[in-house]
Amino acid sequence: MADLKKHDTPMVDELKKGPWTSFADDLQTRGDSGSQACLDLLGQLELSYNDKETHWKHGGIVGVFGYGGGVIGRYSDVPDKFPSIAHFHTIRVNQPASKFYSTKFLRKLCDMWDHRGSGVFNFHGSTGDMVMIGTSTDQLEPLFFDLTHQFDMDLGGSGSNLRTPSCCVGKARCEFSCLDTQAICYDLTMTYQDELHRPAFPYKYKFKISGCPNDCVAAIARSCCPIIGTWRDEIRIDQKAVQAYVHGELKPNAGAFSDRDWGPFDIQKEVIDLCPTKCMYWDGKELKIDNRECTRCMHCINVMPAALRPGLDVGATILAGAKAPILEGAQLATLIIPFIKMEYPYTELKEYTELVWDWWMEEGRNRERVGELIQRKGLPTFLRVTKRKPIPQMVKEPRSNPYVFWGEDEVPGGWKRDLAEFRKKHAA
Amino acid sequence: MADLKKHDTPMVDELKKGPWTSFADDLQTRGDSGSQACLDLLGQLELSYNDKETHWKHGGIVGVFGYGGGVIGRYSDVPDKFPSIAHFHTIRVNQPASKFYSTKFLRKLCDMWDHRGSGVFNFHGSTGDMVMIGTSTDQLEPLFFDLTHQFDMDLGGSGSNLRTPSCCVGKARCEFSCLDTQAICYDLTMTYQDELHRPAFPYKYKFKISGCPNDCVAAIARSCCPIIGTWRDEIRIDQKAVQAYVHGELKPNAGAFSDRDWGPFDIQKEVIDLCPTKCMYWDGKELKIDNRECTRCMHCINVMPAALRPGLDVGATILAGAKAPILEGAQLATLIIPFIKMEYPYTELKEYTELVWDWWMEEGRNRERVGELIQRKGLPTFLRVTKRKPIPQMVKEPRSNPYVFWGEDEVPGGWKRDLAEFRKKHAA
Amino acid sequence: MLDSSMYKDDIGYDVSELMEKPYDPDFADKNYDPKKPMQNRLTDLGPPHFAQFFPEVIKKNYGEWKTHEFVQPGVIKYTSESGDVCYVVRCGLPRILTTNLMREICDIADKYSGGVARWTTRNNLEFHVTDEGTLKDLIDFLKSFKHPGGSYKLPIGGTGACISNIVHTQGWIHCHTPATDASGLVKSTADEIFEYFGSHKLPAKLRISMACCLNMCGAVHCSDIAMLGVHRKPPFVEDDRIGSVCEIPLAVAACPLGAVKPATVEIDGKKVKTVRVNQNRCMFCGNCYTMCPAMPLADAQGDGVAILVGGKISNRITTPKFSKLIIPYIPNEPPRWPSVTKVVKRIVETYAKDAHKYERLGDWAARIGWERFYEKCDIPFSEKSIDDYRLAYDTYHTTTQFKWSSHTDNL
Amino acid sequence: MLDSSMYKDDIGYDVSELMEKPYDPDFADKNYDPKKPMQNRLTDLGPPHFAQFFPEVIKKNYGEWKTHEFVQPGVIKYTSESGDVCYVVRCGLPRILTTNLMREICDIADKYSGGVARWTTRNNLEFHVTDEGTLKDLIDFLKSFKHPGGSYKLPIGGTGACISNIVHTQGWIHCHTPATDASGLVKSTADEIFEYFGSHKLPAKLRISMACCLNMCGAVHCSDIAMLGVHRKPPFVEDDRIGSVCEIPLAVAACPLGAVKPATVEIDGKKVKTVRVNQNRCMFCGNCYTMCPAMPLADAQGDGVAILVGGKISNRITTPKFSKLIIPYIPNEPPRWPSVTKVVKRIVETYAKDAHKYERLGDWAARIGWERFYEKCDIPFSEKSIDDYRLAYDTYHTTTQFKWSSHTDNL
Ligand code: SRM
Ligand code: SRM
Ligand code: SRM
Ligand code: SRM
Ligand code: SF4
Ligand code: SF4
Ligand code: SF4
Ligand code: SF4
Ligand code: SF4
Ligand code: SF4
Ligand code: SF4
Ligand code: SF4
Repeated sequence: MADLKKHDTPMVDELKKGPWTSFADDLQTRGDSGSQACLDLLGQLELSYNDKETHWKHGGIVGVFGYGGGVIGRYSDVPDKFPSIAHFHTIRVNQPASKFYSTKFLRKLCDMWDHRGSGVFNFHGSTGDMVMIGTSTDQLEPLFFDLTHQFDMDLGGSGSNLRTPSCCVGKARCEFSCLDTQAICYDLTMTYQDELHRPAFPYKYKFKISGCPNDCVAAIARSCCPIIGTWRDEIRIDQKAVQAYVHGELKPNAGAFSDRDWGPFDIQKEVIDLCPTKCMYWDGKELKIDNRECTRCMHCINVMPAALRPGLDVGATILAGAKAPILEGAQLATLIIPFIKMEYPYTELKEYTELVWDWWMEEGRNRERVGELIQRKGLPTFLRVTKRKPIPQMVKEPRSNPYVFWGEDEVPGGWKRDLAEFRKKHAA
Repeated sequence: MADLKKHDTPMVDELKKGPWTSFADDLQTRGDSGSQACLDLLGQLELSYNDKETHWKHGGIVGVFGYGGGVIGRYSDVPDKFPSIAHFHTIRVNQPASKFYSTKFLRKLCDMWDHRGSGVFNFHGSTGDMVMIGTSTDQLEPLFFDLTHQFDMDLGGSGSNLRTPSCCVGKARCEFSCLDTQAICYDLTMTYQDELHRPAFPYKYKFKISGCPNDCVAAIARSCCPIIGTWRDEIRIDQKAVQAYVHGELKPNAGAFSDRDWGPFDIQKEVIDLCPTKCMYWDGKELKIDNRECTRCMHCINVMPAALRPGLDVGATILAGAKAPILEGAQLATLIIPFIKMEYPYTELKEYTELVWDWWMEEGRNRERVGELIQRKGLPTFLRVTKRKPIPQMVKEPRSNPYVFWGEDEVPGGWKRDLAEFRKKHAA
Repeated sequence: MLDSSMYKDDIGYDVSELMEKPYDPDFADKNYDPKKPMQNRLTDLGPPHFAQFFPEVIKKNYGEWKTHEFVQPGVIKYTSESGDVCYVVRCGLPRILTTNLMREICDIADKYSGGVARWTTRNNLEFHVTDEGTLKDLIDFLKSFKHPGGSYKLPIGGTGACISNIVHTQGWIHCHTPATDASGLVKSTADEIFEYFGSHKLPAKLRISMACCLNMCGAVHCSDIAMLGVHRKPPFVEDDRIGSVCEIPLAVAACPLGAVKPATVEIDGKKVKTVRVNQNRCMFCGNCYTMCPAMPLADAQGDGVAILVGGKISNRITTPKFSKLIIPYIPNEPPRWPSVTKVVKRIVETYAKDAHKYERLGDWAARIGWERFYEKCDIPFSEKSIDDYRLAYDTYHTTTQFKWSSHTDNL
Repeated sequence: MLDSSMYKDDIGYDVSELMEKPYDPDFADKNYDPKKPMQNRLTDLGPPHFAQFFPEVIKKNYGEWKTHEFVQPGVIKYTSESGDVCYVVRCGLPRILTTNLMREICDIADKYSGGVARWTTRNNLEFHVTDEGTLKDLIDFLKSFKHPGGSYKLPIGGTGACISNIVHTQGWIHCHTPATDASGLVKSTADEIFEYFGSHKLPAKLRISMACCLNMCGAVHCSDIAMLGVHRKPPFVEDDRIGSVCEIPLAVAACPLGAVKPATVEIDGKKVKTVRVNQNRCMFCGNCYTMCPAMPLADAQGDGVAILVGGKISNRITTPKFSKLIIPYIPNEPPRWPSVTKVVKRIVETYAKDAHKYERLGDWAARIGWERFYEKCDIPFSEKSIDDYRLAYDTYHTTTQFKWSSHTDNL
């Protein structure tokens, strides 16, 4: 403790001010209480604030035996100034689905991480892992040994493999959930441990599971296979509760607008008129929904959660291919399976998934995401390889260009033609 | 007459039935009254109905001296069977703007066409020309001589040149027109006779002029330079006439819905609620428009033409680059100049046009339309070469990808960098 | 309001004197000498000035029109600030017409409309009259003005919430690249939906267009309903001819998908330059044939008609839209194309029944959802309607919002 | 309702016994032998089963929740069919946190929420309590729970019509490709809009995200407001190093625009394989650097922050949307990035004032029109906001419908 080396960090110190919880203050406190790594991290950050450039080297390849992912190598490019963070690798630890933790678990994790690393977490990484930032190469194997033996935990994904699946809180707490999101997340993670740990894909692949179209885990924007809850039957209506909203006894949207005077709740204006399909009717007494026209956008349910609930014949909509911009530009996921029952062991989903993987491993280029491959080969091809019947739900609108590919087998007579016969009829 | 050769045309004869005006019956009548070409044309059409293939050869290059367009070569591929249409070239004659004709003119034209060709018109071609189909190569020069000397007429465009401009009926008859559409059409046609007759462009170029955003000449879909009337000030409102609509004294949309019972006119539902910007207000007595929010879509004016009229500070919106699908897919035109005053001699428009042409002739590939070049080079480049300031009106929405090009001059320090200095700060 | 004085020196500013002279069939033969083509040559005259053909009432009220009203389908009454009135009678006309019919039109115009006839941008014919008596007489006359086969020569209609004239292209009557006929298919379709031409009973204007190949000479790409001739067989290559009739590099460059490659073959022991088509990459656009006559695509079994719907041009309420391909192929069935006309009629009728007032076909389909459009119109959905060209991704459905329909009922 | 019996044999199904044992720092050193890595090795265990960490009330009412209500900003009350009630207190948390703060969190959870803590998908922390007394005590405690510098350690909020936690990435604190810092920029922004975190006064949820380079590790591409680190200088090439640290073909293939080409140079008389960058084609995506450490892009003068707005994820009312780039570049101004935070705040406030209830930022901008958005938010329009990448055409304005705005006022 006596030999802690503090750095002068006037700029970083500015970030201790202001009301929002300060990571700088937290790092400082931890540093002051004995972590040289935290102090060096603040020092290097200050240097970056001066130079306006990162001081981390391009990540080297490190890992644990037998795994192809879960660890990201990281080295300081000013190790002499900040020796305790000269190595500063990331460990991605697969979080329990929906991220509930017992304090027993967390405390034990802190003990381990103070012992084997910097004591700095990134809780959680964008993919969903418990991320621990800052350890050295020699600690990796012992750390993995600790994780598995002392925690029954495992690494998450990195590299060209399945990435750590994640999900919304679902039925654990949310009345909207049409899926056992955690159960699906857990099952997929367990089923595909090999794919998660041993890179065999052209690039990363991500599952995310949301219990309803509110999509609280942002699956539609960030996963190769968004699994999003929906229902096939009718929105359940409690007409009495509807009246309670109309008469101001219940607060619209559960009180989500409480700090501003938006005037009294107006069911016509706030629900009926905003329904994107205009399939709701209100005669002052009874709320009616033409469920066949409903696109299950959740708006009415969100506004009146005590009165409206998703139907009971629940399942998932499966989409494909969301991703960040690199290379071809960002993609939102495309609707592939409008409805699928999601019951253990999720056989239909897995069969579909494996068809996708087989094709992608066959056709995908190095570092080509599934979404990009679908764009390159065309959605019709993707549907063929995954054995899905093309239906209009898959498109915003039919194509506007007339550039249709026909197969030789689809056209009577095929593509062999008799030039002489043609010219007999048509002089050149 | 005696030696007219009639063909057996049972299929074509089917097309004489039914209520819609029959081109087949017309051709037949003309044939019967002495035109072998009409009879042969019917005969060859019958053959096509049998073969389900065209019997016209790929057009050869024919024309009149000194012109590079206006005539399309056409030959039958069964000339032995139908000798009178063995040559059957098309003449495109530049129509008078908005297509009013005196019968004197038309009769004289018929006389000439019966003398020098088949007597068959295509009135009008899709671009707007008076099209005469069916004459032989030896008739081309005399026909052109006749046209110029006996009619003061000229050929229209074909090939890689300016095509015959065309326009809507505009102020001649339409109260909505914000432009002298015919005057603009005439002036552009006269100014650019050389460009119209002597191919110097990479491909075709089309002007079309509509007096208002109803766009009755389909400029926005079919022309490289749509010129569409609009206004900058306020929609003129006659409140009394509004009342007359509300009280059923005037028929909505001038009676365009007269054959169906749509119920009494409901200004709220039919106008206010359908206004795309929701910038109209109706309190039962007075109609108000927030003109700054109006996008001049014409809906309210169309519905109540006796009450509402475009403003008085009129001009044109100029767009660019509409075209049919070949090659890159169809394009609607892109908004380039939101507003331009259109007064003789239309200098600003012509300056803009010539900048476009210069760039296109410089950069365009063979058979690349202006619209395609804009796509290939990017709209920002097009704006630079045409000296237009980029404004948000040009886009539906700002780009969503982050792939921005910066010029070296835009970035402090440029692109020269000192590797040694960099590595001094950052160990590799 | 219209000042044309600056064009006074244009040769076409006033052609009235010329028009008084009858056509002289011998004039050119006498005055044109092929050996001296520049002698007496007039060029770059441009068209005659439009204003001289205007009816009097239009000359007088140019730019002064105040409002209009549909007196009945096909008849528009324009009122000027000056109080003047002008009635327009609009008639259907096939674009292909002969000097016979043209002369009859002139007779009518001379008798009823002051010797002036006008064509609209959709190839309808318009007569302008200024008094109600003449109007009535003209209408009565037109109602009985028929072809020998019984069709109306000049059916009245094409205004308001109707189906106006079907714009179309050349087809087998004149072009070299068509995949179907234009005039015959259009006549057949127009017969089928005839009741909508002369009435105001649709929810909005409905524009039908027709083009006989992917060049789409017209606004087929932005029509409420479009019929489009399509090829489905790759071009074949006439090795023995291509060298003499085409520039091989141009043929190669013509293919947007790079499916055409230069090649060399042996004919009668001689090496000949030609091209080869990668048939699996071909999308039958026909652009190679446009550039090269020795690469024909037309084929009785391959060719036919695709149906597109939902396009529009006007900026009214919604913005202009492309037509969408909903049926990739229907075989050619001359002379009456019953499969095409049947489905067109079904779409029109479904739309007529279901859409809101002022709602164009494409806006209706977007509102109810395309799954519902297919269901209601009873059209099978085809994989071919899913885009896989350049901007394809923008048409994919990237939401969980969709409707249950016949397509999902048996999942 | 939740049946997990099929996972009983999974090793992580019940880790309670293990958790009773304290962490043994010597365990691995004693049991792991680097020479025999497979000895005693456990692999592919996966994560522990989630259900074991659930609070009791959640175990009991899993799938039985009936409705919820925001008791106050940051506090949600869930009611079950069984009548059970569960209060959730949500707190802001920086993603970067140390074992210090984590242990404090454990203390709080032990004291108030039955020893369970939960993280949300936006990195907020949640405590679950079942009685109102504890709820009140917990809230009171959190309000005074502060860092030495005065910031709230766990500010309450993030529910309802608010700005929730700003999701972000690593930045200069840990990544090798960032063009800006993450934690510092996010802290600065969160301070600036702090009042919106703990209140329900916006027209709808407003999600702010941050990513430090174009890799966009997060949902920056679909956020109401996004801050994005951008480079603006092409990579330079370390000829003397590239051969040993990169696979040259991979570096070449990495460039989406083909701007990287193989090359050979002479160094000390030896021919060395390397690459050259066509700087005019480079769009600074950094993908070459991802593949090749010898091509760094980072540069103090070149790098900075772009602002994107109008994206969303949920399918509520409108469909998910991409964020749009409205400001292409703001220089890096550590430690407080005042230019960035100022404009973010201005956008938030303009939106707050102008949008309809339930209307997300992107829907608001689309409704009023982007010309009006720029005008109202007082943001200059940049040519750089006009797309010129792959699907650019689909963003061009192909209509005459537009609004007059400050941009057209002086035409
Ligand atoms: C740690 C994390 C950011 C964070 O602060 O949370 C992260 C960090 C990195 N990401 Fe990421 N990504 C992280 C989630 C994401 C996400 C979000 C998600 O998964 O929901 C995305 C966007 C979604 C997607 O997959 O498209 C994402 C898109 C990328 C990309 C672009 C991929 C693409 O196809 O466009 C790259 C580039 C690459 O793979 O080479 C990338 C690459 C990287 C690398 C490995 C840097 C590199 O160039 O190789 C970063 C390592 C930083 C480090 O020091 O550890 N990271 N990355 C996230 C993983 C933590 C976790 O496991 O929970
Ligand atoms: C006659 C006409 C169709 C008609 O029945 O009315 C016509 C006929 C031909 N068009 Fe067209 N086009 C005609 C208006 C159009 C239009 C409509 C317009 O101008 O408003 C278009 C779509 C708008 C556009 O310009 O994009 C049009 C788009 C094409 C194209 C595709 C161009 C493209 O960039 O995608 C071609 C192909 C080509 O140029 O090689 C084409 C080519 C042709 C050729 C020359 C055939 C060829 O492959 O070379 C046709 C000659 C037929 C013949 O026998 O005369 N025609 N063509 C129209 C001209 C008459 C006139 O002058 O009034
Ligand atoms: C005569 C003509 C102009 C010309 O120069 O020839 C014309 C004339 C009128 N148009 Fe048009 N339009 C004419 C082609 C068009 C076209 C172009 C086309 O169809 O190829 C369009 C764009 C169609 C599209 O969007 O696909 C067109 C879209 C309109 C609209 C917008 C309709 C809509 O609901 O979107 C109006 C407004 C209305 O109908 O209330 C309009 C309104 C009018 C008015 C009422 C304007 C006026 O006050 O004179 C005229 C009578 C309309 C009627 O007959 O219902 N005109 N109008 C054209 C007649 C074509 C025909 O014979 O059928
Ligand atoms: C706890 C959490 C799920 C989890 O597994 O962790 C969650 C929980 C709830 N969400 Fe969510 N959402 C959560 C992330 C999201 C996300 C993802 C994100 O922000 O990255 C979204 C998509 C955001 C987007 O569209 O950009 C999301 C979009 C919604 C919506 C749709 C809001 C909208 O207007 O579009 C609702 C409905 C509502 O708010 O009425 C919703 C509703 C809810 C409800 C009311 C559901 C329920 O009955 O339990 C929960 C409380 C909402 C609240 O706090 O206002 N949740 N919710 C996440 C909390 C994140 C946080 O800490 O701030
Ligand atoms: S996605 Fe739906 S089910 Fe999941 S937490 Fe959000 S609102 Fe609840
Ligand atoms: S869920 Fe959405 S679409 Fe369905 S009824 Fe409710 S608001 Fe309408
Ligand atoms: S475009 Fe406008 S001005 Fe021209 S005819 Fe049509 S409605 Fe009248
Ligand atoms: S022209 Fe269109 S946008 Fe303008 S007020 Fe009328 S309906 Fe509204
Ligand atoms: S559409 Fe095609 S086939 Fe028809 S006229 Fe035009 S070029 Fe000829
Ligand atoms: S038809 Fe079109 S796609 Fe096919 S070879 Fe010819 S140019 Fe290429
Ligand atoms: S966004 Fe870029 S810089 Fe930031 S963590 Fe991801 S890869 Fe690293
Ligand atoms: S930064 Fe991107 S565009 Fe530039 S050279 Fe590297 S890979 Fe190519």
